[in-house]
Amino acid sequence: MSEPNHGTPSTPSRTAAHTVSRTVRTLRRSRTACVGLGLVALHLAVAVLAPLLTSASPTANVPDEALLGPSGDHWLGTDALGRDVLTRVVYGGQYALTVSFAATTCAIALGTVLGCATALKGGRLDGLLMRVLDAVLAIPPILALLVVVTVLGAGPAVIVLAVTLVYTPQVVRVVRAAALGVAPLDYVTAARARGERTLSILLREVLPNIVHVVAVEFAMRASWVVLLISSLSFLGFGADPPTPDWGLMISENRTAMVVLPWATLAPIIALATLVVGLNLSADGLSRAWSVDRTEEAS
Amino acid sequence: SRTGAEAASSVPEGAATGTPADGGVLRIARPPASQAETLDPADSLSAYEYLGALYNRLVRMDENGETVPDLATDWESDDEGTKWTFRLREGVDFHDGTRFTSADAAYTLRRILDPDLASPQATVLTPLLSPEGVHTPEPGVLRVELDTPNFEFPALLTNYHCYVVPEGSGGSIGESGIGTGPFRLENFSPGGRGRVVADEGHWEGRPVLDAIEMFAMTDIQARTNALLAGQVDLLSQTNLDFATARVVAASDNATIARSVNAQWYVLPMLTTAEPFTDARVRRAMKTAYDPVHLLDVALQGTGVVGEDNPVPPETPYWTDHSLERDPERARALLSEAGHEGLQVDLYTSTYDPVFTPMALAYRDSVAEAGIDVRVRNASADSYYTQIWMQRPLMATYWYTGRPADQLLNQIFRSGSSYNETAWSDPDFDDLLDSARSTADGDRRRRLYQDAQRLVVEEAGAMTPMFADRLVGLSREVLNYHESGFEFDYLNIGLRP
Amino acid sequence: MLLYTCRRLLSAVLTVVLSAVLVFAAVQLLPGDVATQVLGQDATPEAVAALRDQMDLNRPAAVRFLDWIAGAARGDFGLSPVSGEPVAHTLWPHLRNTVLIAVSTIVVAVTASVVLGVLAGLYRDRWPDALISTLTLIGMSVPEFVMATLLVLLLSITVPVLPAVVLDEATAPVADLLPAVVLPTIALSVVMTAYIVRMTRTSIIDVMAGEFVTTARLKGISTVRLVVRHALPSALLPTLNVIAMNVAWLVGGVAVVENVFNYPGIGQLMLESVHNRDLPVLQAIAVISALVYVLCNLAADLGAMALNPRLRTGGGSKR
Amino acid sequence: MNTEHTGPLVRVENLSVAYTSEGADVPVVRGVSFQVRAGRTLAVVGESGSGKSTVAAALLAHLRHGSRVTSGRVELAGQDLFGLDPVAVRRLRAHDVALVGQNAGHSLTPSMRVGAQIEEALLPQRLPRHERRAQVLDLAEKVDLPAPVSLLRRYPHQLSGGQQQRVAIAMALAARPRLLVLDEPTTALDVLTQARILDLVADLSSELGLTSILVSHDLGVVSRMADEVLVMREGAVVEQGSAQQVLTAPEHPYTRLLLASVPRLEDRGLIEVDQDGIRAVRTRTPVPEDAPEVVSLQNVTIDHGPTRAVDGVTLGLRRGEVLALVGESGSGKSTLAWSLAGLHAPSSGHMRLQGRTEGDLDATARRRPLDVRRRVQLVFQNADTSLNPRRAVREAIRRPLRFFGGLSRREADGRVHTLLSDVALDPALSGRLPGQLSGGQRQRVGIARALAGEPEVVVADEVTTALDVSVQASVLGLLEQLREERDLAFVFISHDLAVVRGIADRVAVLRHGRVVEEGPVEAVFSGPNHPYTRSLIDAVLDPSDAHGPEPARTHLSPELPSDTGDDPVWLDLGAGHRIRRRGSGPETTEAT
Ligand SMILES: Nc1ncnc2c1ncn2[C@@H]1O[C@H](COP(=O)(O)OP(=O)(O)OP(=O)(O)O)[C@@H](O)[C@H]1O
Ligand SMILES: Nc1ncnc2c1ncn2[C@@H]1O[C@H](COP(=O)(O)OP(=O)(O)OP(=O)(O)O)[C@@H](O)[C@H]1O
Ligand SMILES: [Mg+2]
Ligand SMILES: [Mg+2]
Repeated sequence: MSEPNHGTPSTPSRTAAHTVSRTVRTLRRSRTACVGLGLVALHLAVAVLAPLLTSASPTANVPDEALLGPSGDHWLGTDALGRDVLTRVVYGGQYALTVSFAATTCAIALGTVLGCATALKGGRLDGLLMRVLDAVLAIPPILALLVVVTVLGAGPAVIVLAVTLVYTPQVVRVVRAAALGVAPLDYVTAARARGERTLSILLREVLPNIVHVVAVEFAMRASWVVLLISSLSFLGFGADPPTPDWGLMISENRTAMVVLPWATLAPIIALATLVVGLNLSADGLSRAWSVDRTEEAS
Repeated sequence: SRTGAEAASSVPEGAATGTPADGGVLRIARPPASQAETLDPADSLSAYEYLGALYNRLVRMDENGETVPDLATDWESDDEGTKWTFRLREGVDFHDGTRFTSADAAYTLRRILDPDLASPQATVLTPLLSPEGVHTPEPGVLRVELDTPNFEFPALLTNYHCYVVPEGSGGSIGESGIGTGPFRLENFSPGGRGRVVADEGHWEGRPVLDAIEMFAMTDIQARTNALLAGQVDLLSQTNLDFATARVVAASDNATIARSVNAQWYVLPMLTTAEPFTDARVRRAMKTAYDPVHLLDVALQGTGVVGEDNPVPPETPYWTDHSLERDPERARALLSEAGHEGLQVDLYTSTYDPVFTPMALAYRDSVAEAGIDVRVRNASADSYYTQIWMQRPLMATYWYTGRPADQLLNQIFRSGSSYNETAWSDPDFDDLLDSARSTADGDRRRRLYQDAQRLVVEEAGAMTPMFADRLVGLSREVLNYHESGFEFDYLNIGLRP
Repeated sequence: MLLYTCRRLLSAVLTVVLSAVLVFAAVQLLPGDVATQVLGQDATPEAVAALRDQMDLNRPAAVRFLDWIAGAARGDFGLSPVSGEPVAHTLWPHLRNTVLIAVSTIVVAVTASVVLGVLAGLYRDRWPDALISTLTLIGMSVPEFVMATLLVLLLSITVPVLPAVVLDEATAPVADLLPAVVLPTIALSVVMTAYIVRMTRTSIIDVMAGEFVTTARLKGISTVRLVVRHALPSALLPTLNVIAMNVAWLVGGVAVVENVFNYPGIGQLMLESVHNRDLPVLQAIAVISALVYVLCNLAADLGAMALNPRLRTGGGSKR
Repeated sequence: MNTEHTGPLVRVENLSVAYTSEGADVPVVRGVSFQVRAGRTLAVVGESGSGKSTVAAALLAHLRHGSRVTSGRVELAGQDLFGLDPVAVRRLRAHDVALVGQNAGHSLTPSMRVGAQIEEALLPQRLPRHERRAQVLDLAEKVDLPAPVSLLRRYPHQLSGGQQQRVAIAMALAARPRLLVLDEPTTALDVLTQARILDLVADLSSELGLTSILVSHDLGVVSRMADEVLVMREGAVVEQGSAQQVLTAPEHPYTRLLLASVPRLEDRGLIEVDQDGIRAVRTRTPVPEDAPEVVSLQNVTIDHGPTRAVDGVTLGLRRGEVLALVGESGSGKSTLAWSLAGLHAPSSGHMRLQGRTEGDLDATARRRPLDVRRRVQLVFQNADTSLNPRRAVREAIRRPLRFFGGLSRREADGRVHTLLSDVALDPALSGRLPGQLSGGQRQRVGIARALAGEPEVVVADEVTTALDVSVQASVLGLLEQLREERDLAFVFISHDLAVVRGIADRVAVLRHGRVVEEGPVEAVFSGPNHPYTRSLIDAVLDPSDAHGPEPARTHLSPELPSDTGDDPVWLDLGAGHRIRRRGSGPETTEAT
């Protein structure tokens, strides 16, 4: 006896490719995701293409051109050292993006592995790990960051390390919760009844079903990392001058905000749009992937 | 478009003068030096802004660099320059009512010489004076017998560590602040706020103001905001960067007082640290950069070029000796020393807004000589404990207004506690010794100039520029006159 | 239920102790010797040795830790080597001041965000939702130091109605500090509200779409009653944790804002102590923050219990 | 409301509802029209997703978020419901129509006491407080809630499912509505509770003279309750008429198919339904007398922490035999199944796998030898969660092939195709994700995955509960066929006795973790029985039974024979049929 066929699409040859294309389709339909990913892509493009977009140097001091207002030569004017503000903002994305991408990737990777493992293993290991992570979480991040940065000295690598240290426990929590949601499901039970090893269960059954959580977490986390790193730069623990970093630019120029608004506003806007982009992407991704049954299951 | 040099003229030259209102309270925002700061003038952590209000010295330095009377009315030395006699002002009382006598002056001097106190001024005075050499023949006369002749001795007493404190007050002066100055202490907390009130019986007459309140603020932006918002009237020890100065000058509440050549900026190379142990490297670092570029970038022209000589131009002992800028020569020197393509870290901080621009301009300037400078930002709060005299290369500044002898002895003499480059050259020390003991003014000047030449050629300090200090103050403030560390506490006042 | 509370308390204490261990260990790694720090560059080696001795630095770390934690439990955090005073003397006033900002921020942010979140959830996909969502997105995207700087520019310098910085010391009476609390509170509230609003909105939407709310709605009761009695208790459950996390974040987030306003709170003390290597103060701050964090989570759990009778009455669930 | 209205109380005309997805309208309900006269009960039946709930909600002027009425009108006593302003809608819901939802566990607000929730429905009547309280108590008594005073002070989670549903009914009655809409009011309940709730609703309807609309997919329930029946399929009405006519002489082929697919207690085997809805009962091949035992359970006790879920169960399973485990919710059926599959170790007793090589089943899966693991396989109840949504069908089946059989990828892919055809699935589906399959297809994939290990014993835990009747019939047919072809032994768990009768060879009835009766399927269904088994059998509703307050019983059981055996615990009736004696266990009857 045959069953009603609910108008399912033609058999795709490659499921992975299909998943990707379906995701792309879903994302394309969501305006939020489009705007968000668009903004992030724009920032990426600008950062990568910076040398092509502007011929000026982001670090050269030109005393004759200090403190100029916006003009044809300098669209957003120059700062106190005669550097073109627009050029610095354009190059500023390089630092912000590389450091926060690296830091986020480390935190997410470590957090995902730990989170999944502890969720699946459970028992005493889980209890111990969660207790330690709780203790780490209880220490204010800014304090931990300051201590790490003072111990090891500021520098991109140290900042990546510090941010990883501070954010991994939070990622572990999120991933663990997601994995715990998946762990009792019947397909995981089936794998356990087959007697599969934990690692194999993790890679085959759990991880593919929480990638969306991880991806959303990544976008979300990245936006916080961008903000955190700018705060560090602002407090003087981040990029060294003359690195064109947004947080540093804001802190360098904020005193002169009244007479030179663009030198401060431009990096603020750049920073805010990147964070907005990341946030919207996170929103869009989570909406696109929140397994909306009405649409998925016929 | 307007260039930076033109823009410089948009900052006012000096503070407003006029007849102030009687009384009033002046509010000052100051950087908190440390939790450990004290009111003891001899201490290395003294709270500078309070000192001038609370104390007097025997002699002080006027705006032209001349030594003039304060608590001492006149002074003279014997022909060798070893026996000095100071006649003291009569009828002066300390804030606690006790009379000022030569015993207090002698106590002050002996205290500075006390090795346990480790006063920074001790390193200047100890070579020429021992406690036994201080005599009080009568209450109104102080006699000082120097171990070695020194015709500049009174000038050395103009230093802010030499404020006179009452006899026997050593244990309590750090909190009590009892002196003979125009203001009495009302309260003070280290690194926090404090208040001084007019001393009605001050020997020079009552000051114009009723009181001065001081507030400590770490962040320079916070200080500026407080001024712009009208919460304070004056930013002390705060040299505003040019852009901020324009903001302040443009505001309705506040303006800028410009104090010409008030400080010099230095990039000290620690001569005990690699690679600066090698004189050729130091020479290369000096010839490689163009001070004019630094002046333009960091100060927008509000200052003059320093030529690696910290003695301010046009002052009595100044020499115009300078090194030629020559990047090729610098490159050659470096390869000779085996440091081709030298890479160094240059530390700066937001402690002073000029540090970083200066460091960046230096970095630009020496690139041509193949020197790769990495500018490293350090925290402002611990800059002078973690970086200064610890790192091979950093940015710092000194206030002008010290006599050449004090300056050269304190900052360049072997073993001096403020010798920030740890430079040690016996020839230089000999030159200073002979200068001090030379009675003939012209000869003495030549000796000091020879010493400066050595500083320019050999020492570890790069002195690219002298800067005007841009002091932010309220438009209400009248008669703000500044010299060295202090301003004129007696006459400053508020608009009626 | 009682058992649960006890176990929860025990685990809270354990967490605090564990973070104290972590902090103590980390702080030992800080470079720069406190003794040299305090005595200055010119200190003689003997003096340094004497001070180290006086500060107990020569004893094994484990012993010092035990001593210290025992003291901390009694509220005695030792002496600050920098100011020479008991740590508690500096700590409590600063803590009090931060609590002042924190409490007002929490009150403002939580009220605002619950109201806005509910509105956005109810008017889902319509203009109030779009407006609120846009505003919160901006709130989330502008770092708090920028927010603080802009506020000063606007409300202290351009239109001088509020103080730009705090001139008072940590020990000033609360009444004197109150005007200075406003701007930091606004700056922090904006950021905090943004996060909570989004959570509340999502969870309101979830709950409002749920069966029991539909059932209640079909009873014909008023919207206010529907939201307050039926939807909110369940919708606030997931929000509680976000609020708790945010309160814990405040302790850190406040550092930057306090820096901008020169506000004499725990954040400023923290920055200062990091610079001065004032380790006892740092440790004390870390432990207090950990305590706050743990208490927040505890409060969230208790709140969840109040909102969710399933937790309160224990068991009874049918899987 | 206009009371002098004459004519049908409910009139739905050409109602169409659609929701917008990807900018396009997706119709959910298409041109539905019907009328209900006052005092009558209309049942709406149809498979899952056919739009029944949508229609039901429309009678309360309610639409799901995102959907809208595209045409037609809904009238209650002559009033157009979708033309009302919000205040009037509230009044309508407060006074005229009330809904009882499918799952009372989900439809009661978890944070409010149940008394307060009932009381809330009385608010619009603006009674003084004490009168309101009295009415609440009155209602609670009316719906037979035990110890109402204390019970009303409890929270929903502190009530059993049946009690929750009673509260929901009380809440609906509080408003004294003219129309009661019941959306699958008993689907989430077990048979015994279902019977009691249906009795209650029937009594109250006649007592209060209510008009009701009953949504259900269970034709047994419909035949028990309805005067008229409306059959829906894919949003449209396919047939409508009096209950008698639709249930006994259906006209539309779909209705016939639906009716024919319902398993009945009197079927002595599985049914096969052809395109026209003609049902044929397949004759069962009996298990050979000498079939060897494959699994034996000795005194198995399983605990979940402090709760004892299974208590001293002794059972045996022979090759090619289907052993059904029945019992109400929470009786320990799943727990036993999980232990067999090695997911939960028993706390005492022995479970052994017999056959060519013997193996202990006391250990958890990871401690069992690979061969033992392979020979016992589990099929899950919920097809939704039993397949990894991110892995294609091919991968799901290939994994056990490679894991147990050590096949290469190429060989495994070949086997996947054979297995798919074995479970009557098009091998072309192998590239699909589970989300792209229907529920029945997914369940077949789950079965194929269990077969991949070439098992001897398959543990099937409520594998058809979540499926529509027609799909259920086909899946059952598949299981039967596999049993015959492969000589498989099945542990078949179900609470639907009609299904059990069709597929099982032997039945074990569980209650509170103990076996109360065990025997060949014929013997158990013809009696005599343990009283608990009896009540389970009696509660089964049959769609072909006439409509009435008391369902007719065609096979009343004989009384238990008098005590003759010498076993103090078991009453042995021969041929493996044994019944636990009264008093030998906790025999408390549960209030629902
Ligand atoms: N937002 C939506 N609004 C309306 N209908 C929706 C929406 N999303 C999905 N649907 C679809 O509407 C159809 C009808 O749903 P409805 O709940 O009325 O069916 P049903 O017959 O009650 O099914 P069941 O027996 O499973 O309860 C389903 O196919 C459902 O998936
Ligand atoms: N993981 C668990 N932890 C604690 N108790 C459990 C657990 N699983 C089941 N139980 C309890 O064990 C008993 C038997 O549960 P089981 O799931 O085996 O019943 P069931 O007969 O399968 O019921 P249903 O028909 O509802 O599926 C119940 O009282 C249940 O509450
Ligand atoms: Mg339904
Ligand atoms: Mg079960």
